[in-house]
Amino acid sequence: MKKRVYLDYSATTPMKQEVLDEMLPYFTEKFGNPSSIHSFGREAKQAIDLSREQLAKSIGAKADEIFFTGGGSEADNWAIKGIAYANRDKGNHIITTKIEHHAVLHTCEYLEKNGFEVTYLEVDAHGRINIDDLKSAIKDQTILITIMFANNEIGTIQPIKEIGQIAKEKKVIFHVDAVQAFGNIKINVNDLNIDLMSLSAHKVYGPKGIGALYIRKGVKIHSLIHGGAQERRRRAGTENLPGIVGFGKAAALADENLEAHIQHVKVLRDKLIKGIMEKVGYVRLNGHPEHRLPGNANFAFEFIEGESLLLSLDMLGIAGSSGSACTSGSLDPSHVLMALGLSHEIAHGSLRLTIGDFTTEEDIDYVLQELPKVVDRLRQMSPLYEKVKGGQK
Amino acid sequence: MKKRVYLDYSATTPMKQEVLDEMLPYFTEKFGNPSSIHSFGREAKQAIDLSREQLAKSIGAKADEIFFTGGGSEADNWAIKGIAYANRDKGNHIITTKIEHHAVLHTCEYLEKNGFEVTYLEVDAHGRINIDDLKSAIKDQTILITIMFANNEIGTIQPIKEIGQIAKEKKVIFHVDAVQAFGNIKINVNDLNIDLMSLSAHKVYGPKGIGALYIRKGVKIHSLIHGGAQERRRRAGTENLPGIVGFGKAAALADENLEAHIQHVKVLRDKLIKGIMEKVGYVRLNGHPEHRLPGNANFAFEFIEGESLLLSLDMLGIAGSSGSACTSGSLDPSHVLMALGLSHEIAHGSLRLTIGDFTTEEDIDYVLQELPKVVDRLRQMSPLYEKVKGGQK
Amino acid sequence: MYSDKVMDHFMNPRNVGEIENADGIGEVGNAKCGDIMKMYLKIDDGVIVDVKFKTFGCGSAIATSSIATEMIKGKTVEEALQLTNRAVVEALDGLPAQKIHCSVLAEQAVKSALLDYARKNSLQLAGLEDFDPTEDHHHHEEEH
Amino acid sequence: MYSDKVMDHFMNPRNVGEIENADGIGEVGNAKCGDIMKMYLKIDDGVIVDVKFKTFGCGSAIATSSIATEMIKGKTVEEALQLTNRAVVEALDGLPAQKIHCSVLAEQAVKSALLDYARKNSLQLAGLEDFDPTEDHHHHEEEH
Ligand SMILES: Cc1ncc(COP(=O)(O)O)c(C=O)c1O
Ligand SMILES: Cc1ncc(COP(=O)(O)O)c(C=O)c1O
Repeated sequence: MKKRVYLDYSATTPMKQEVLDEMLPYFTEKFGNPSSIHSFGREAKQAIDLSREQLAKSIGAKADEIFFTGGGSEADNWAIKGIAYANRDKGNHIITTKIEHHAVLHTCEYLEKNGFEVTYLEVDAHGRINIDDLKSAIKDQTILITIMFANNEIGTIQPIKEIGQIAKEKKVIFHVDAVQAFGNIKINVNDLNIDLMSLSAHKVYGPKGIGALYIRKGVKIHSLIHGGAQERRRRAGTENLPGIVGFGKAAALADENLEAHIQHVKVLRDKLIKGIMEKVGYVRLNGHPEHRLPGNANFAFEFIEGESLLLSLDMLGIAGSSGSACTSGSLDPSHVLMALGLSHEIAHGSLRLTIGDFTTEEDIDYVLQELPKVVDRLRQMSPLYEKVKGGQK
Repeated sequence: MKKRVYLDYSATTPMKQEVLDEMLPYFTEKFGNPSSIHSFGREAKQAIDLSREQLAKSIGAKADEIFFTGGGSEADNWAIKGIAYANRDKGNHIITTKIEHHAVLHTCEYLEKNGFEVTYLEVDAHGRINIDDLKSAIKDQTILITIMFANNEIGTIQPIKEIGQIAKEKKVIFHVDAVQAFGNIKINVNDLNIDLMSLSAHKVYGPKGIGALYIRKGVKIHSLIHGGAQERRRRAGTENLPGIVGFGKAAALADENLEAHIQHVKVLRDKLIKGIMEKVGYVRLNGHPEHRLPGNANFAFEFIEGESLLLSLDMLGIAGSSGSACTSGSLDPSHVLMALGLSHEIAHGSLRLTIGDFTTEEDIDYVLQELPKVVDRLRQMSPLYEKVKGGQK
Repeated sequence: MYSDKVMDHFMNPRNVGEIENADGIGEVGNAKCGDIMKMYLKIDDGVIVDVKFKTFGCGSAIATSSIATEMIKGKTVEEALQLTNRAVVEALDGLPAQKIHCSVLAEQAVKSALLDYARKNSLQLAGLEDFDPTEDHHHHEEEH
Repeated sequence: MYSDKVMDHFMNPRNVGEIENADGIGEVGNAKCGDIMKMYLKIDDGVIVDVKFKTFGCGSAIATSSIATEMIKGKTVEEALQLTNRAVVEALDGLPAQKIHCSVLAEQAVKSALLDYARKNSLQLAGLEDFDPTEDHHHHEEEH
């Protein structure tokens, strides 16, 4: 079989076998509806209760502060719209950043069309917000600060503790999109003063189509999905039982293995970055040198374009991404890279390689052997590179 | 092992092995993000395309009219809120019925709080709406008719074709909650003039946590979940790949086996109803005698209360439901039974037994042997029954 | 959902039935809410020598009725008046939040039967002065 | 996503390179949109005897450049002027909707090089009267 090296763990992860094993009985045998009072329902309910506890434990929350959703995007939409509409009487101003995931950005844009005002904070060249910008953006009408823990493209980690402190002082509700951070950084919602937090299972070796919203006890929020009394009346719909079981297991594993996971991916990631920097010219690392996700590498290769780079790597069995998975296919370079102040030309040439638990040293060696050749081949074809070679640049 | 007889197929179904087999590779091997352009992403994308076609075929729609959601409730919420807000300039009036699922009712109630007006049509003693009521409810500001295909509690099937005809003539958008009907009735969205239709996989031997909204081409709708460009930009969030694959397979199986399925459940259901009617006194069948789901039986046993009936059956390994699963635990009798005009007393004594593909004749025989004894035991304890025995009633 | 104790009292309820010529009969609840409890007392010399019940209602309604009869049988009228819904809940090793009202109903059924006994015998019982068996505790208790 | 033909032209592009002292050079696109195509023509007696290209861009930008050079090599200038983006798409067995603009760019690159040739040689070429190589076809084509 052809060699296949998956380096797109930030887009999604393979499920771990232990997670699948945990889920399997809930498809065909223990398939009850958790709302039913008979034994089939009760065993389903128990499984969900356990999973809720596993998830709560992994972020330092209480079980009844965890609400399962259909994924990270639903959690983001729910948090932002739910808080906005529940606090409409207090104000209509929301603060976020320019580099949020589209699930946050497009939700904010939707609210702007419906009477809300949104401040999009700038970020510096490494992708971090300026705390003073945040402070001065807060006004009387500010009801929500929503800032991602770590960016999906460039891996930059925000100063969440400081933001949480400010939000607390100013009595503004603080939502954190931790879809990428969860399982890669130790998170305690109380230490960090987080009021709401979005999570998604498929980024941490759990199943796709299941996420969660942490909602601090006492926080007033409207529902996004109305209907049955599931999730303590806050999120309707028959529970995704195997999905929830899988998420619980994945969260428990992520929590147990956190140190080892970070160590494993960081060593490989650093080797990858070092190797590329040494072997390829005209390349830079996007994102913050230190405050970044342990498995994230994001390169900007000058003179070439990201999609052709991806395709070429794909032909060699190497799976990476340019921009975020959601926006590929689009012609605009990623809003995240643009927010860093990169030129279009440079932004177009970006490649994200994200490392995970199943990545091996051989995988990295293979990339270090092939990627420079691919870059060179594309540069030889590029009219922009001509100029450099000819000394015009 | 204790005998276990599952007669709660309307609450949820066990997944079929064929469905699980189809899903399995997509958890740990073919786990790519369908938005990624590399080979992992492309194989995921292909699987989703196939599933979309399977689902479309099963309801006579085109593949690009199918949008996957996190379940039936999300589909209902999306359809109703999405149409309401997208057509706010045309009008603010919505027509539905008193016996809709809570995913529809609570969404309508939410809209009522936000400037919309909702007409809740009455139903007759069998649970069907009156077509003339519908006609006279339509006014200039009416933008949406949302009526369920078949009721989850009493199984009553609405005159969808006539409703669709009227909606078409009056140019009002027509949404159908077909969560219970799908897989039990042949549905063709074009023949029936349906503009939007909600589906849920776990009611047809597919996975929980995945549903779909059919949206007729050209129908204007707002998104419920904003974010990435998935589902042709209409429903954001990394696709629930195994869930979608499972739903496609389940839909294909449901379509192929429709005749045999109906035949199987109907024969057993009729035997159950006949047996109970013969063996137990003071009992009635809730719902329509003919226009009802093939696997649905819903009895009202006088003088006793539903939960104690359910619990007693559960001790014998028989799983049924009273009211809908979502509302059990609540003290009010189901809104559906009340809408039929049943007294509280009678409504409280209702038991829904729903039959599915794995139900056997022995299961029914077992119920026919045990249920009358249980009813009798509870009646012996009931102060209401006293009066009857004493000739006071 | 329910403790073993609840299930035991539900499946094997103690003291089900009626007492002919009972000294006190109480009936509380209504069909609208889905629970009706009827309690019969045989009282000799101020002591509850026999007690029976009939209940229309959910599992916990039956279980609370059953255990309440056990808790007052053999007790004096004064002792029986001390029965609280909390004691009933504890004796059953707990009840789900939305079922607490059943325990209230059981307490009321006992009091209601005692009130009937008091009236028939023109007694003033301490603790029943303010008791109104027709009051609906239901919808207060259910909030959680 | 891409046809085999596209992948073949992407992975094994024909006629990559530059031509020294080319008779016509065209460059279209810009880095903002992520595609730049540069095309070099060697023209002898009104016949395109050699053609080379360099492209900065996505897979389909490279593939359309490559196939366009194949399609005009050996053709007369007049024949080359007939090249349409549609013909390029067809020759590649199709392109995804959002990549159609690449084929437009390839057509423009050829025309742009021919215009350069015409200007250098003071020729009037039928079909180029209205051609403006700086016009941005991009954002019209991308709508789908
Ligand atoms: C008629 C009807 N509509 C909607 C739903 C909601 O579907 P889901 O539980 O998949 O969200 C159900 C079942 O729960 C139903 O029976
Ligand atoms: C930072 C961030 N937020 C939100 C999401 C959305 O999560 P999901 O795809 O599970 O809806 C993603 C991933 O796609 C993400 O990386």
